[in-house]
Amino acid sequence: QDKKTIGVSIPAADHGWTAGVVFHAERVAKKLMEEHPGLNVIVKTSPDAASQANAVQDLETQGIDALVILPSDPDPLVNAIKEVKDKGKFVALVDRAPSNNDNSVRDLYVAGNNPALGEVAGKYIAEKTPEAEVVIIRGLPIPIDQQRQDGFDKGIAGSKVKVLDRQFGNWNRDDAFKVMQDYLTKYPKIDVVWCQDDDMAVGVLQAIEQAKRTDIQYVVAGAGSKDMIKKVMDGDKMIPVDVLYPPAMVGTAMELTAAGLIDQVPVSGNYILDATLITPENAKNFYFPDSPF
Amino acid sequence: MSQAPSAAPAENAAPLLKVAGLSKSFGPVQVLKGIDLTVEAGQVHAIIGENGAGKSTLMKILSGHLQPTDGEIRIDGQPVVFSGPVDAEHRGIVLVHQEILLAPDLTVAQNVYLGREIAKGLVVDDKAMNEGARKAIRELGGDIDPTVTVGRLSIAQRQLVQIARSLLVPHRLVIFDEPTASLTPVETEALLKVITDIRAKGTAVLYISHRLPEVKLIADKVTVLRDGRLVTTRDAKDVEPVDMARLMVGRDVAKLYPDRAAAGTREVVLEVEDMSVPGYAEHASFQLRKGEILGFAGLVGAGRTELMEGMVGLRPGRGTVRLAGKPVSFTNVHDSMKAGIAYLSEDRKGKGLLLAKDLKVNLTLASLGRFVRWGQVDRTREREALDKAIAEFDIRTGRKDLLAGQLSGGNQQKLLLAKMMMLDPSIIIIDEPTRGIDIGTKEQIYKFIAGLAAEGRSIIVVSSEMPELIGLCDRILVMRTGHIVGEVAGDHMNENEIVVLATGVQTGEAA
Amino acid sequence: MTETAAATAKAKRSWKDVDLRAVAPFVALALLLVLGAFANPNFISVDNLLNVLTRSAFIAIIAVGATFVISAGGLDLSVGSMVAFVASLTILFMNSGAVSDPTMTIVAAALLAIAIGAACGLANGLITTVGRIEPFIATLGTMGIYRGLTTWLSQGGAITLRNPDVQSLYRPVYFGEIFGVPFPIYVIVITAAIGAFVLYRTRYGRHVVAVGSNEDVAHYSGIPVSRVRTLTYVIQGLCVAVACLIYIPRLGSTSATTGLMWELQAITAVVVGGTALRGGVGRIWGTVCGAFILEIVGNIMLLSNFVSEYLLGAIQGAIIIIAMLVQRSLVRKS
Amino acid sequence: MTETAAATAKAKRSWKDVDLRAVAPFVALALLLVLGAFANPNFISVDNLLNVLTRSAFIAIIAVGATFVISAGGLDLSVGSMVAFVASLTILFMNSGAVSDPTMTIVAAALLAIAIGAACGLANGLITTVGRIEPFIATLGTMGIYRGLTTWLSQGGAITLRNPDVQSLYRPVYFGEIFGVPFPIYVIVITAAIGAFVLYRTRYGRHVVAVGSNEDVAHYSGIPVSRVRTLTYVIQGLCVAVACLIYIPRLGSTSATTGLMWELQAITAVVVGGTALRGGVGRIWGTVCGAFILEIVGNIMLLSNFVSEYLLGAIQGAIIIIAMLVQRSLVRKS
Ligand SMILES: Nc1ncnc2c1ncn2[C@@H]1O[C@H](COP(=O)(O)OP(=O)(O)OP(=O)(O)O)[C@@H](O)[C@H]1O
Ligand SMILES: Nc1ncnc2c1ncn2[C@@H]1O[C@H](COP(=O)(O)OP(=O)(O)OP(=O)(O)O)[C@@H](O)[C@H]1O
Ligand SMILES: [Mg+2]
Ligand SMILES: [Mg+2]
Repeated sequence: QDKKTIGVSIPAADHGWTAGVVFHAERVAKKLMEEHPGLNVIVKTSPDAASQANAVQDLETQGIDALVILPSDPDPLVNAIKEVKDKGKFVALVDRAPSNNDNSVRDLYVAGNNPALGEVAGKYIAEKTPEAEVVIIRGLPIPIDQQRQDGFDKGIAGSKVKVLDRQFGNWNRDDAFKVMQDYLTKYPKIDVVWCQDDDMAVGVLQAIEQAKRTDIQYVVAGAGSKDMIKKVMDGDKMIPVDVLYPPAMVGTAMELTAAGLIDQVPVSGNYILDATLITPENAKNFYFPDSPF
Repeated sequence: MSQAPSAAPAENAAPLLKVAGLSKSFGPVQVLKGIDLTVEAGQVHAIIGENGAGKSTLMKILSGHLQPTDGEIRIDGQPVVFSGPVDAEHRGIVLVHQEILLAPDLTVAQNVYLGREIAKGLVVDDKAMNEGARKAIRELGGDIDPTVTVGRLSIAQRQLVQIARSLLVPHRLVIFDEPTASLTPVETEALLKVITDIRAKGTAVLYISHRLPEVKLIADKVTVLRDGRLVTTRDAKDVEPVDMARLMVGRDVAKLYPDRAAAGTREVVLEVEDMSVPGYAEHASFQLRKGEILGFAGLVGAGRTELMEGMVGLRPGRGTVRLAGKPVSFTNVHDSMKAGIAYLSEDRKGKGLLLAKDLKVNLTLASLGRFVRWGQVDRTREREALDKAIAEFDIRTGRKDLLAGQLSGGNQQKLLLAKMMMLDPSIIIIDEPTRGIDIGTKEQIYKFIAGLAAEGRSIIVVSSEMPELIGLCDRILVMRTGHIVGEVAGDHMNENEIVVLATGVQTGEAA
Repeated sequence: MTETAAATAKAKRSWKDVDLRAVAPFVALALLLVLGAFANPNFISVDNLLNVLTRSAFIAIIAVGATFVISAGGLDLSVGSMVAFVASLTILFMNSGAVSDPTMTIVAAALLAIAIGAACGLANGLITTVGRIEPFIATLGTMGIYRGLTTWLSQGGAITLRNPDVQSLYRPVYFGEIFGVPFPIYVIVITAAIGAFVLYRTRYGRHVVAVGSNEDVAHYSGIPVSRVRTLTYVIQGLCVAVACLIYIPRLGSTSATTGLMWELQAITAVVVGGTALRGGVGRIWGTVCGAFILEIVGNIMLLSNFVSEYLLGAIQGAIIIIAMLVQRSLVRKS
Repeated sequence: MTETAAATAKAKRSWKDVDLRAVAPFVALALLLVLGAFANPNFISVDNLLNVLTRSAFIAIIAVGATFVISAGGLDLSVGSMVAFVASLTILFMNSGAVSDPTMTIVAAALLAIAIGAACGLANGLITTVGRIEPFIATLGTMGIYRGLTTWLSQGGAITLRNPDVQSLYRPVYFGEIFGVPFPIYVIVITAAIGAFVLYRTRYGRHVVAVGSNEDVAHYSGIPVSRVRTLTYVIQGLCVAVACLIYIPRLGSTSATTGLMWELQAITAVVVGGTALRGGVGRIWGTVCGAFILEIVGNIMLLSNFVSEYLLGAIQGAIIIIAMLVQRSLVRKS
């Protein structure tokens, strides 16, 4: 059995979710190398699209047989990925899809479902509080954020849920705290907050607590961090549910790629993971206390 | 003024300061060679010499700013090694620098007390310091608000602040490095009186100046340096200024000012009417004729510099300027340069030359357009121009790739003159042409100026040295607090008439 | 005497000038308050203003330190990362349970934060003074180092204060009030007051300004230039530590993005407050005012409804430029 | 004559000094190459080195412009945002189909990019010179503005080049090779050569250095200081436009995060290359070398496998400081 190398390129851990990605990528890399002595897995993180393009190039320089990539921003990375693909390497794309997501770009697509993350949250709110007035805290102005927004709008379409405002919280706790404080000043009555990400939820909850406002019924976040899942498990009123967007999906992609590379199992096509709604009933299935996220 | 707490040991045979075999090299270059010098308490000891003779270097060593390469310094007979200027100050030796060393953002009082603030516990006592600074400056004949930031003062006022600062420490030996170079007669006189006072209290004074009559007036002993060597030390009463000049330069400097044919009544090339520079000069009107040298005299702050700067477009001003009868208006210097007017700033280090750039770059900076060929600066022609300027203006420099800041003051002034002459101006305004320049170089610069006038160019000389104006100019205009208050010419060109006009005080003893 | 009159007049002119320059940021602040009141009536509610003042505490306190560094002619780009680093270590210490009593834990943690802040500042200071590296580059380097270490400490995730006793005991440091005024506002005022005292009234403060105004002069005046400069960075580090101590109880956690870009905000606050970046002048109260201005601009934009959320950054940038232009024209007119 | 001798010796010493200062970055580069070869044998492969040089193109080209700005005593923090803004507008233009022929589309887009870059630079220049706002703050403001406008243009998403004809025609501008050398490397060399010619050989270049060296002297020498300074920002804008023109074919798309922090990298490249931030000296080739150094540091760390990825930033920061220390000690020893 000859030596094989899998290169894994993921965004740097700059907030909770990406930290989870890094955690799971490393966990699976170690596991795969233990299981397959002939396999080498190199994990590289990059802070932005341009440096991730560099990292992909550098991985190629090291001589990889397959690339697993979770692009920080998919469209700018298409060309870099194509370079690898054109040299006949196996490419697995994770989570974020470029505008033309077809076989010319990748062999395997493992995705969390960004539009679904928004849609599930929207549907839950529309069902539970059909006439709610909602404020939204968005992430950073990049495409995946836009997809979630669109999904959310689809989820509440047709209901009487009213969106009061949407502003950027940069997937950052401090910024979310500020934005929430100002929402509370601006709107005398808010029913529900959708803040799209568990990190930002931390800031949102603090701002609500400080203002001692009781009109806010609950907060819907997303991703599935251990802290938020714990709150759901414990039946916290403010966090009744969470929408799963598992950072572990990168591990799934790595395992599939390894299977294809070593066991010659044919793997290709799309694997879309569900944006599962985590409720107190199913929460314990998603709780990893030793993950950093 | 305070005296050193440890008074000199009474009737001790050892002199206050004795220097033996002092040498100083910068790298391989020896600047001072075996200097022996004795300074007695209660004496004013003048050090004279050409630009670059090593005077400032010697003083910096004596005040702990530089370490000697060789030789010994004894105070009261004890050999000492200064660890720094502060150490020297603790021993009662203070230096008034030749260059002005003040923090521009701090107030006058803050500068005067910098590094030795008066404090009550943790808190600095600004009131006491303001009072102290005001008093110290007053004793020097100046009147400066101690709460003004130094950045707003004129060079002369800054010099006063700097002297006041130095005299505030307890001192046994005060070193003045060209303190009067930028002072006007009134302040000079006040300073000389202060020096006489501290001498009377038993303080020793080392005094450097290029103004030889002043040296004659105040010094007890005179030491002459030439090329880093001590030429001679004599009693001041035995040497006249002419002798000093000869000893310094190594030749006779009999006639400082060149002979000139009177400009007479040639055509007016420049006419200024009702020129005002807000805050500095009001309603100034004058005329300049072809081939004429016109002097501007006045006290510190009379506004001469600002009037000239306003006229050439360096600062906002109002008024009519006519060149050869045609009205012009300059909103920036570039325009006035194009029209043939060159202005040489009094602040040659701050506004005249790029000290960190080489001679060539400085020489061609104002007239680069002439050196451009095919879009690029023609370096060969630049080099030729430099060779020519060095020859023509007698710029003493060994290598042509020196930095401008490495030239001695006199040679910097010549380079500045050469730089502005590259513009081939018909009207040249020179502000303080010989500030801090030795007598030999002065003679040369006067000759250049007279030569320029003889070529038919018209020249305005702004100067605080009245003998210079009198010796050089055809006419002198006198300014006081922003106004031109009179003109002296012909037989009336003497110091007394100028001082009367400049101060507005009728009695002669004002100056 | 005419000369005296001239001198007096000059002095007067320059005083007026100084005053206007110092007053300009406060005028800008007042204008913004008026603007805000028009944008949204809730803006001038006491609650909102207290919120805004409270959350400007971090930048204001850090910027007080930055005023020292900048007055002395330096610059510190590492403060944002330093916040993340100091806060992370402090939380890790509190989580470690090294001290069992909650009160003592907090006291020990505070001392630790202050020691780490001072040490980080000292490192910055020594690299620029002893290493003679331009502050911009030196602190850009340490910015990378402090943030990298934080990322490593947190393994990319969050570092969260776990002990609930400590948490509830510590919480009032950000959320508590005295006489209806939130505690952080007192911290701003006290920090600025101490800063102003040190900068304006002590010998050291005088030396800081002298070093920033002209290093050579300071040196010749017997001022230990390197030591004075290094100490400004230590003061900056102490201010960062104080900011951390009120930051931690707010969200009880840090991550690799904590304090991102705060250095730029702190520097902007200093400059908007009237301190020149070239050194030699420092205006502590102006700096605090500058920090308020920055925070209020953000607040107004969130409260008003006419700005697209995509354009917030653009308008914030434009407002800073306009504020500076207004200041300049105010000063020039005088 | 003794004075002559003294002068000669001094001049010699200072010449040596200048040489070493100019050589230092290249020495650092050589050391890094050796280090890299030890870290990973693939490092010194031609392919890898060409890759690294090619992708350093953006920072290198932008930093050539920054050398002008910094030599004249200015600073431009807006270049990263400007890249995002110019590239976004250029892609939008190409997508608009205003010109139907693909070749002409690219030519028109290139002209447009250059015009926009120059306009952005002009805006920066005018705000700092006419508005007399410190460059740090002025360009911090425009940084917010350009990035905000980009966010707004992209409505929070990405702006992607859609036309496949244009795309395939344009692609070689980044990925193409001439004589085995990637095209962007030629662009670096040409830009730097033009920059060096303008800075060292022309009257304007002389004026830039004079303005940065001493503004007053420049003013008194009849040099239009504001115009010279404004033009340096325009040159910076042009360099940004050139960088954009090779950036677009690489990633084919922009978003609100394009070019984030590039300003700091460009300034670091300039300083590592031996240009002082206080102005008065500019070293174009040193700057290009500085950009290579930055990129190679990143490359070595990616290729070597012994550094935790959490510590990358920390080590990068440390290397910059060490590189500067080495430079300083080299220069001091001479
Ligand atoms: N730091 C230095 N390095 C090298 N040479 C120096 C240095 N300082 C002074 N020199 C040289 O030493 C010589 C003596 O300089 P110094 O300043 O002592 O002259 P000076 O007699 O005070 O002249 P002036 O009358 O112009 O003030 C000059 O040739 C000068 O160029
Ligand atoms: N930057 C400045 N800001 C404010 N006032 C200034 C400034 N520079 C000079 N002044 C003041 O302007 C007045 C005139 O300046 P200055 O002393 O240069 O005139 P002058 O007649 O040329 O005298 P000098 O003999 O010193 O050349 C003085 O009172 C001076 O203090
Ligand atoms: Mg001298
Ligand atoms: Mg004058």
